[in-house]
Amino acid sequence: MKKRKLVPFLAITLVASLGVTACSFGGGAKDDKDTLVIASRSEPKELDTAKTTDGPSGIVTANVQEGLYRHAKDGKSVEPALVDGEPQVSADKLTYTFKIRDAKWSDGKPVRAQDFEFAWKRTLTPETAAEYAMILWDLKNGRAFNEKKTAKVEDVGVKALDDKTLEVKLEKPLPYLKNLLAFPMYLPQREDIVKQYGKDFAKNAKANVYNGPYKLVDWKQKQSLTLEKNENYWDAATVKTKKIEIKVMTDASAAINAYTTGQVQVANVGGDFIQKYKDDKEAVAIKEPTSAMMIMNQKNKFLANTKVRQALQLAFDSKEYQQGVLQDKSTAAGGLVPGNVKGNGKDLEKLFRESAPAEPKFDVTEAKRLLAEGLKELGMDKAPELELIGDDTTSAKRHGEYVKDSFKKNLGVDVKISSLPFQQRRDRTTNGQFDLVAFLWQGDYNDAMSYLDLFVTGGPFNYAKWSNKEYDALIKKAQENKSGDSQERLDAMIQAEKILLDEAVIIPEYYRTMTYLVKPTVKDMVFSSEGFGEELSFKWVQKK
Amino acid sequence: MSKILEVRDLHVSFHTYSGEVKAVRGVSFDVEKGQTLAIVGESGCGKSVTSQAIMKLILTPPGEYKHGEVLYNGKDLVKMSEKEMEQVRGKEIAMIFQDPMTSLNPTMTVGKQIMEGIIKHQKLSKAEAKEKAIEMLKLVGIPSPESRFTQYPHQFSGGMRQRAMIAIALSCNPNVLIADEPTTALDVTIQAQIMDLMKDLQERLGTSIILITHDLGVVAETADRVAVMYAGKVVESGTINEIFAEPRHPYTWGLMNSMPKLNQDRSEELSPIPGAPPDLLAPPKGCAFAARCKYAMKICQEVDPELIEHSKDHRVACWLEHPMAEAYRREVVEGRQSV
Amino acid sequence: MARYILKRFSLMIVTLFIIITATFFLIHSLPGSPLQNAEKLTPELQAQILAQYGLDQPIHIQYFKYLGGLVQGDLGTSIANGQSVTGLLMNGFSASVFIGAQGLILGIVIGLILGVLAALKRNTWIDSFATGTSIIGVSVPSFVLAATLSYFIGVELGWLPANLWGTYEHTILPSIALSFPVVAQISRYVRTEMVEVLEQDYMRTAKAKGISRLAITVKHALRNALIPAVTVMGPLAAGIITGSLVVESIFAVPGMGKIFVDSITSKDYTMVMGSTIFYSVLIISALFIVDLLYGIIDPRIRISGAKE
Amino acid sequence: MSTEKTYTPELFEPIGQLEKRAEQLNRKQVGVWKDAWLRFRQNKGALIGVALLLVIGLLAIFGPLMNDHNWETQNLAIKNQSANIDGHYMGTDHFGRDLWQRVWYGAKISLEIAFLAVFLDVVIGVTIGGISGYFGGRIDMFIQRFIEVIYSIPNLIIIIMLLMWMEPGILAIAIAIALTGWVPMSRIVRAQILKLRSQEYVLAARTLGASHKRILLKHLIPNVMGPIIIAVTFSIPSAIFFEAFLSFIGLGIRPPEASLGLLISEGNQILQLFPHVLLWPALVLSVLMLAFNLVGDGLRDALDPRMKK
Repeated sequence: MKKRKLVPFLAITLVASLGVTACSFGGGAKDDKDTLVIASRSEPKELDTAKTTDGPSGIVTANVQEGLYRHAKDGKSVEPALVDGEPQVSADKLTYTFKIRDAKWSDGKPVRAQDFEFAWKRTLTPETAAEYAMILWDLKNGRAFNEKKTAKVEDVGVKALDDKTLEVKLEKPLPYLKNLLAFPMYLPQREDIVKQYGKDFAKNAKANVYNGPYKLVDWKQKQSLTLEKNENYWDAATVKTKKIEIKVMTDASAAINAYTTGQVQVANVGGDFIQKYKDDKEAVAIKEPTSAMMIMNQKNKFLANTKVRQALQLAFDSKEYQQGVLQDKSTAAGGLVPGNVKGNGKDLEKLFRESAPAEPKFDVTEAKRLLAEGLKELGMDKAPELELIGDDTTSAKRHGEYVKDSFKKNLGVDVKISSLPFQQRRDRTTNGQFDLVAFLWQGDYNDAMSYLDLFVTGGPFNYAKWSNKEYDALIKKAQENKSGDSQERLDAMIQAEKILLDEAVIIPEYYRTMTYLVKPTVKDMVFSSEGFGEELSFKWVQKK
Repeated sequence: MSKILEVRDLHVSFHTYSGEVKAVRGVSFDVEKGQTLAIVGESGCGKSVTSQAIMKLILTPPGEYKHGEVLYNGKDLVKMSEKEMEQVRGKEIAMIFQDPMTSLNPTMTVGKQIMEGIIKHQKLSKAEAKEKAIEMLKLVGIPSPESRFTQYPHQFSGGMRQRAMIAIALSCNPNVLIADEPTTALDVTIQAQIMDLMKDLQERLGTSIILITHDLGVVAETADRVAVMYAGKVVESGTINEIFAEPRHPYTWGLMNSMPKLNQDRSEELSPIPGAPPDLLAPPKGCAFAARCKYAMKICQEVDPELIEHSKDHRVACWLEHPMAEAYRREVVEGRQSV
Repeated sequence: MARYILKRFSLMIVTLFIIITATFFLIHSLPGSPLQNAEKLTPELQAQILAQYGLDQPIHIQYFKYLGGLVQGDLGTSIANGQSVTGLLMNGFSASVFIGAQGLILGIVIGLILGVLAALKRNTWIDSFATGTSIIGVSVPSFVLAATLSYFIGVELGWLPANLWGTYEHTILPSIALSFPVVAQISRYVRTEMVEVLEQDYMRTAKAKGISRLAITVKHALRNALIPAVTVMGPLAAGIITGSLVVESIFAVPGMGKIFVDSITSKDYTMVMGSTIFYSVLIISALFIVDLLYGIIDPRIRISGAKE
Repeated sequence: MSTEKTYTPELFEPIGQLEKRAEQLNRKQVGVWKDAWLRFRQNKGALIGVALLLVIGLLAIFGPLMNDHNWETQNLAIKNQSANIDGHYMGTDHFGRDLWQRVWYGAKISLEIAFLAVFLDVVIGVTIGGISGYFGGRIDMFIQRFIEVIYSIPNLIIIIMLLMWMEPGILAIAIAIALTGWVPMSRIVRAQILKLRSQEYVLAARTLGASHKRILLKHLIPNVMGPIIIAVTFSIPSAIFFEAFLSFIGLGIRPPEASLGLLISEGNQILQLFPHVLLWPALVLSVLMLAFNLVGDGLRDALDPRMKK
């Protein structure tokens, strides 16, 4: 006789499904003094420091690895890390010799100069396909090797003279070399480990070794990462907090809810929560080296007219946009280069904007006049509809909504918004299939040049397809800097930006600022505004 | 002979979207021990409701017991609680339903369905109950009962299912068996088998039977007494001989005429009763049959006739029985006989 | 029985094969490139990376290679982050399946109880309550419900974690949010069916045997009322998958939903294929299980494939 | 004869059979549709549903005429107002746009999408279900396998891909919803037709040499109308729901346009700060769904008495 029972069947299903997942609960995150829990907007994409490009990965790598220099406790400058004392610099400022301090990897082996040489050359090797390899192009023959041109791997300007001495040769003098050396692509890697894990290198916590203040002990995809204090770290005495947990939370309200209920102690404030929390006493604003703008496609006959572009530039109220739509601590922009980016002129610490202030401009009357003139020049009676393409994120959509309404209200120009998935938006931007495109640019290194060289004739990111001989000449002059006079270099850049703005190649919008919430119990959490996105450093952090 | 079941002035109504349907409007009858009472009538006359009302199987709501009592061995079932009724149902009074297709649970083996009542009322263990159930299957004439025991109703034929129903009903030796049109849904040959089986079992077990049917042929063969129902009322009741030999209500006449007789001429047609029963949402003021009655008088439309005792057992509810209609009645009876 | 299962199983494989083929060519025909940061890449580098994932080959070669890998149980690596697709799926799977299964079971149990009570106590306050619940359950969008639950119970009242993942408590609110539409559907179906079953002749038979009301309800009515309710379970299980997408995002559950949508919009081919196969297998198995359950509950349906 | 009443002799005059009147007394034979209407009219919930639908429908059409604002003009100076000031009956949203206007405009768009999607559902579903059920055999077999495949692909993937191809708008979203929504409709039609196909009047029509088309149109379709109507009333709320879902995950209607789903999605982002922006569209959406469900229930009870509660 067959027994047919429904209830036991369901019960077994339930028990089985519970059993499958029961092991996935590793116990709750207790709010203890030794563990700091932070919320991250997204999951690290790539922890192989040769290939990493995203902010969340940067946060992890900056805390589990260390290079010659690291971001200092003040969050602005860099300080020596694995470098022992000041490097020897050649007279032409093209050759540096670094001494490496005594330090160990998490498996106990010493950090050697060869680890640097291996890592940098690996990043430049074309087969590695490192997306950010161009950060290393300033090394002698770096670009030529990376682009499979003339140079061979042994020509690249990095060499371990012995275990403790690293010689670095440059293409041109770099006033900001130390900043550059704090970047993930300049971190050391162990050849034996990379070879051992091959394809799986850095794909999980076990598949790498660490030389930073912390080591990665667990990585649950799309869920969390656990860092533990690295006892082998050369400065381990400074490290106070034993464990850091990074929880991945893509939803803005999820992060805030987790913060307010105390499940995490540090969270990024996203979306509309910024209105509620920007002036909170637990809020920390971090200026990013990011400039937001709209680019006008000059292949469009209408937008090729300078007066039309000037009219559009004047019809966008970046102050109102910042206050009314963004509502965060970002700064309304009047120029291209963000306020926290260095000019690297005579005074190395002086910021670019301090030498070249650019106030946001908004003038509807003037804009209308310019538009009318421009239309007359073009022989048109009415402005055509313009297509604004942007990402399909909430903030990009809101940007579109605001622009559409502004141009309609202020100029009577119709705008069609196309919100596209990231890839599609990018393809259409690259192929010039747009009239207006919302564009965010984050510098690759802390110098105004990282922004200004975008718009040279034929530049890969010159989406405006704008071409100006004078501008090109100024940028070339600054880049080559033949005289070696850094002030002259800065002046050329200031002049170039002025041309860019006067010609209305871009409509400046804002310089981005991130806001974090940090519980008062968390002390000495360091936020650095350099590098890829905001970086958090846990080296000095303490929980009360 | 003693009465085992007495129904007294039973009123049952149903509340529907359209209003109150008075399905049973004052029914009274008795059942004697070991005897068979047949309740006859057209469909919708309230006979099924009456039978279910005895066992309190009417769902309330939408149903409602308005008035009256059902006395089983002197105890009023209408006043009993559900818990007390559970001890009556199946054990004291059992029931067989019209459609064996739908009256058996399709998702439970036949054996289990028989065992259920046995376990409940006879307090037997599962193994004993199974034995008893197989015995019951054997008793009702189902071949190879052991293998049939574990089968589902859809694996049974119609006649087999009705046998199984009877097995369920008789499994706890009830004193009264209500059979609600037990053969209607079956083939003619099977009908006879089932009726024979019931008669046979009645003799062996001494059960009283209430047989609900519209088939006077079946009644003639099995019943001791007959109650004819129309529109929620008993219009005539009496012993089988009285009803068949001397029917007194025009409706009973109608029923008789619509039944083929052995001695009937082939040329003679069956004469069905014209028209349809009244709407019980709003029963007529007078006699419910008046509109269809060939012999209706003015009063029939005005006043509802009461049940009049014609002889000791024979009662009729018709104005023709009234002394003032004496002359007309005679005329009618003569007319009928001359036809 | 074994033959039936075998037949169903081979049909499932064929279905799956068609789905894989269709999805593969569809996703590859979408405009755009799967590279994440192509903006800053030179054309040489782009070609290099594409070659690494074999995306430079003709589409039919890619297709056969993919099938080849699939046969060996290899779903490839995600183009977005180079992780193994199987690993990523298994990671998201446990969380999604947990809240999904818990939500489904919770929904079915509560839905059953509500539906049965409503049918038994027709036209009483219990019935009104159950009907009200089910109407609200189908009328209020799950995302509104999820956001409200997270905010009020999680943040304002602080009874349960507002979101995140880690302990068992974290699974409760997402499961409740997911269970709501299930409660609504099941209770509706069960109530309607129960009402109908209660009016069936065999219920009267059972009652006439003198069996108690509870036993009648449990032994006779419930099983029969469940048959139609089982049919909606397939679609309900599929619906939970859709629902989980929003719920997972609101409660920051590290599940499958987000992976899935992201992979399609970012054209992460291998990830799309992986999650499509995964979801399809889930749905197909759900339908299969429903069919089996059907046979278990209703003996009239012989599992020989002759059902119609 | 205890209660001897007095009756006058004329009461006992025979009047004979009143057969004709007896026929008249019979309840009137009511047509299927009329009967359904009668039953529907008795259903309080369904009537409330109809009333709610009327109210929302009228507001979606005439609501925008009831104040001096429009759905798209921004005014950042008065953003996120929850109070009814200056004719902003429902307050304003994060761009200072009038919520009253946006909610009714959004309701209109949502309804348009839903009706369009369900229309497509019916066209595709009835055609395929009809062909499948009517011809049976190999064709049926093939179509059913096809449906099985469609049913087993997560519908999201089809929809997302479609929306990446087409410009997202009312038509694209309606097509996306209908693309997977027709399956239940076709099943209903097929099941009904299979049932009816074997019935005698179809057989009769066939013997009389009626063409396939004629049989389908004249005999079968009218008979499956009931189940289709019921399915439609349940498909509309689920289409509204699905549109809302798509908009919520950012794949539906694009701002600054509005649909109920989009408004809810926008409101959800500022739920903790300005709950009214979520409240109003969520309320309208819920009431709309409620109304359709109530009407659907009522219609089902009315047209399909078997399902009657």
